[in-house]
Amino acid sequence: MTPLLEARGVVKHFPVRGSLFGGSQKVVRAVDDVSFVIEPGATLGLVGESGCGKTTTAKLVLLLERPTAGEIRFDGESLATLDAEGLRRYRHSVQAVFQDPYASLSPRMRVGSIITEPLVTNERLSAAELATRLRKVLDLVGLPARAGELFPHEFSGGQRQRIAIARALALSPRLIVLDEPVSALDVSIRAQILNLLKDLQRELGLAYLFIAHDLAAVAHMSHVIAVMYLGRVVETGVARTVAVHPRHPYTKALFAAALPAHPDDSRDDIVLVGDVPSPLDPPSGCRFHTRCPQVMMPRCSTDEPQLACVDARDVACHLYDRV
Amino acid sequence: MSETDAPLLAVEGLTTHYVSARGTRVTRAVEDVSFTLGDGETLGIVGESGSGKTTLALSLLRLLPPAARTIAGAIRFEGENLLTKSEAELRHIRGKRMAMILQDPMASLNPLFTIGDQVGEPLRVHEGVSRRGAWERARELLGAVRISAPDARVRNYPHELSGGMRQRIVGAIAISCGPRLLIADEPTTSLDVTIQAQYLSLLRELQRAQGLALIFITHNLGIVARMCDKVAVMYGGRIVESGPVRRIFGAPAHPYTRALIESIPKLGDSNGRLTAIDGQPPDPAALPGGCAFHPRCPARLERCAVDRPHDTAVGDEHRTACWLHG
Amino acid sequence: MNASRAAVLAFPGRLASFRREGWPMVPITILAVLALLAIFADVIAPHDPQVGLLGERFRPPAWQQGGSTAHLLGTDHVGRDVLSRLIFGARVSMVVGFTAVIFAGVVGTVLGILAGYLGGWVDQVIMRVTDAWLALPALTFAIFLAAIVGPSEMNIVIILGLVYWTRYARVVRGEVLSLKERDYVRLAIVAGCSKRTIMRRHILPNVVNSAIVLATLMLGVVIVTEAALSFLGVGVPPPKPAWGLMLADGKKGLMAGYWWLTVLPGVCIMLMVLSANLIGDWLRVKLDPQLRQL
Amino acid sequence: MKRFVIRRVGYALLSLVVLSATFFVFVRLTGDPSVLLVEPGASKADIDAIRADLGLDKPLLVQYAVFVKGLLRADFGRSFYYRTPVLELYLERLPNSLLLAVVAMAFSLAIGIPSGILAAVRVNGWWDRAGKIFALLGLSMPSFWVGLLLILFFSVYLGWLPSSGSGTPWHVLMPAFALGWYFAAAHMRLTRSSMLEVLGSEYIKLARLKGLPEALVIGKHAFKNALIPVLTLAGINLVLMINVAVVVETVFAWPGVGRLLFEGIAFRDFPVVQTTVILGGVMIIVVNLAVDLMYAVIDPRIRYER
Repeated sequence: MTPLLEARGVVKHFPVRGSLFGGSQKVVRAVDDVSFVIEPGATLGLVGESGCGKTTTAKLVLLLERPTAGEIRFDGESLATLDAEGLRRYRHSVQAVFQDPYASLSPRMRVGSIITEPLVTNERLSAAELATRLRKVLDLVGLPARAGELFPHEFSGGQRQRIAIARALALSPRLIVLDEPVSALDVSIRAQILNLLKDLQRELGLAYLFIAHDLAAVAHMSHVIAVMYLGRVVETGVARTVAVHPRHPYTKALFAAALPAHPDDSRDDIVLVGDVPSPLDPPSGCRFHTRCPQVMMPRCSTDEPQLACVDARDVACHLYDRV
Repeated sequence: MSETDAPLLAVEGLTTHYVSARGTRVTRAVEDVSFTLGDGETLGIVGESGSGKTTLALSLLRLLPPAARTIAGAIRFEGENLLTKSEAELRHIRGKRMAMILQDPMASLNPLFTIGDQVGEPLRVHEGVSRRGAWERARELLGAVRISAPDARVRNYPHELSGGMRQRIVGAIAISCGPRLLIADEPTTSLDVTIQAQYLSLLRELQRAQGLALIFITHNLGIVARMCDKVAVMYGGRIVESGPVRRIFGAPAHPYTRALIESIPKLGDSNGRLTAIDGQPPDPAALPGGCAFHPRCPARLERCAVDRPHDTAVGDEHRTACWLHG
Repeated sequence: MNASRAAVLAFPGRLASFRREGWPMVPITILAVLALLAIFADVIAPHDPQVGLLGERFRPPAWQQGGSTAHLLGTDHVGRDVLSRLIFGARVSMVVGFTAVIFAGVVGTVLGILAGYLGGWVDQVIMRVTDAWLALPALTFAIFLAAIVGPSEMNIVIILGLVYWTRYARVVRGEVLSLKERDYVRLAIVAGCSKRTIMRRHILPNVVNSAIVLATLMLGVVIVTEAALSFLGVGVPPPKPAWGLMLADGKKGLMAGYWWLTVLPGVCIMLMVLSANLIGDWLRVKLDPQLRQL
Repeated sequence: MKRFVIRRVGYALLSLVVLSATFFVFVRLTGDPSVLLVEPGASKADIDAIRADLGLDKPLLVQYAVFVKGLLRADFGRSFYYRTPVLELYLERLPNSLLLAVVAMAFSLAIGIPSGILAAVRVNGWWDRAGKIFALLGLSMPSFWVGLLLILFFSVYLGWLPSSGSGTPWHVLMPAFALGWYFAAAHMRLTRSSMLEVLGSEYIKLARLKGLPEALVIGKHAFKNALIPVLTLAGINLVLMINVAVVVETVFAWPGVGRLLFEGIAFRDFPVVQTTVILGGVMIIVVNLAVDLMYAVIDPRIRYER
């Protein structure tokens, strides 16, 4: 079976422009040689701290940015070579929900026209058909039909996130990119939205690219997890495997840092030192070696480790090199 | 009153309201809040946005915005009621005996003054330490919060330091005069996971070293689980449940607390459904009658919509305001 | 239907709608009266504003000694009725002010949106011109243009438009740059909207408020500039009754103490500009809380 | 820091180029620029001579090159009226303008900064409301009208101050006040808003949490931060004052560059008009640049962020 979406060796560098009178060109290596696969109806979870490249990855998948190198394929077709018709089809199949429910709804449009905008842009539908489709997606996300006549500011954060999800569903897409969809919401609302997303996936056969910094939420939502650090995937595998027995020192630290759900949950207290280095100037060799609590080998600071299979998941760390 | 018997901080029936500019709308941000805190203890105050937890913190320090007013209650700190103090007397308490760390530690440093100046400032104001002496102490304090090369750092401006260092410096300012109580208001919400872990362990270290009592204000139950001895859960401006952390997590009495604990995804048990709380957090300016949680409560009784439940003891130091236990 | 669906039935009230704040009635009334005077000047004005009787020169207002009810607010140095000239002057200020503000506003807003949204060389070209023009003091730039094209009401409008569009362009572009990064614009791209659609549907409606607020504030600036140009003799050509021109004429009687020729046109300018500013301030708070600090 | 300087200088140079091109284009747009550039009432031969001199038959770019070359050599032509090089005339008047601007600035800061701080500290109180009215009046009363009212009151009715001319310190008072009036309102507004912004910042909250006396919070922590934008604006406004004083100088017959500009208009002396406006623009671009660079020195943040 061809995967729904496949990224191969994707690289995205942003030149730091010194504008007109620039000076030297520097490059932010936002995403550096990243590969992953999303199967139909499944969820890939991307975890990492700010600056690790997870949001850039989302933008690349959404074609908001073009990769510097590498290739993304959808249904076996490369995105780089899509013609106008192919691009239309792609936009039809891939939608997104972003973090801030206050920023993702145009404040001067009614909820109805916000939700149907993708339909109006992509399909020729009569007003009656539009109304039917609107009612259908509002129902799917648990909002009453009259919500369509209101403006976004009349809704609370959780309700707005439902509106954003309804909009993403309007075109009946096959993949939805979820970029931190619950981190801006109140704690008591998060579970509602996560449950809603799971239900929708089961009923509509949607695939998700789920991006978050909250490990527990990612592990809960995903079939496969990829952990990113400074533009690279350091560990990836089946969610349960990675979440219960992390192998890469960074993943371990991330899990140790994740807050316990109960005061008796004992965890190794691995506290990383220092800040995340700037992606403008990532460390040589393994990018994590400057903060790694287990750094031991000289080659950590010289050779970049490659992903290799360890314990049923892929890890990029010299600790697991088989000599 | 002997100092050894009285708790370090005893808040009784604290009530703070916001009144709109024309006096037409009253927001009951904090309503009849009581709790005590002993020396060296850590109390977590948990609540969602609009639950009144930040207003509570500002009420404790009496640094409310102009529209807010504390209209009832008592705040006994080291045996003295802060609500009867003059502004000048309060100044001698703030920063000296009671310190606070703000939501955004990164923005808390004045960009135009050196680190040494800002760290030493409370000492100069409260203890009359000389400029040189304050500088010297600032250097020691930077060492205490594990900043390398403090001799060079005191001369730096805030923007020359990394985010992690700036947070530590804010910590150093807070402990500069050796306070007995430190209030931290969501000090880690803007931070990355690993940086948050660093900061939490720093705070715990400082607490142990200085014997500080700590009030941790947060929306994150995980922080409470990691950091606190006691917890108070706020909803709609009131404390709905309070008690020792282990008891609350082990046997929550209030349906809101229970739902909150169950709604968090747990590492390792994926694929189950989460227990969601229906509805939205209430608008603090228009709280539902009776128990504020009743429209969302899965276990509500008829009287919940009419009568407000009383604060009831359900165990050793464990109290809740819910008709299920009344 | 399961629990996660049926969750949201209670809507909180209009969260973002704030109390209906009192409309600023005083400035609105003043502007409305001035507008009515401008529209019906021919009917209302008691005398021809451009023709004077030399025998009636420097008549003081009616309530002063030597004044007469024929000339309620007195006459000027060539015996023209001051009240009539003030009334017709309102027409000049209104017409020049509004057209120039709208002209500048439309040009500036459009260019600002294009510069901000399209970026690249379009942005560079527009913004370099904007910056350089903003460097020139508006008044001297206007004088320079007026010296080239010569005075006329039409030219004044064009000149003021040319001078002031840059203010809109700067503000609008800044706003577009931040709007562009908003998630709803990104989502519009993901939905497949074209650049034109995005600029029209997602950008324009969100900058219109700022543009309107800026326009009310610019109205005052434009009216003062017009008065200054007329005062210097490069604005509205005499004998048309512009307030600035009346002040320039009034200066001739100043040392003799003919105060009404100086005070009255100035009061008219002040009232109009003050009203525009008050309405602008009110709108700013009402429409666009982010601009409050402007 | 170095890159920042290079970039700022680059932008300033670019602005100068755009500015000169703007002048050039507008003059050509009128059709036959020789009409503007030749003295009123000149003979046909004179016009032809100017045409040949400017090369009006040559391509526009060549004409522009001639124009820029003139500017670069500081050759702004001769005044038709005074028959002397315009630059000399300009430099002769500049000290007077500067004097007027400095006194006006002193007025505006002395009024604007204290009232702005007071308004911010007592926000929404009586002082704030009074300040708001004052600021609106400042923006709504054209400076030349204020000047005329001052003359009416202090010269005509009271007879205390001379109504026009220059020479004694008394002469400068009224024009400076009339000019400073508008700017006082602007300075007050900015002081108030930047003070309010600073007072709402986290570091002011922390200063209060430290238990500092209010005087120290305002005087040390808030004042310095709030004053930077005000002083920046004042620096730019000083130069602006030289250039917008034209109406005030006309009212008071003050012999500054504004008066020169007015004479240029009145006598249809185009070289004078063009020169004063161009030099005004150049001055402002240079001061903007200087302020930006100084900003980088005063405020340690900027040096690193760029």
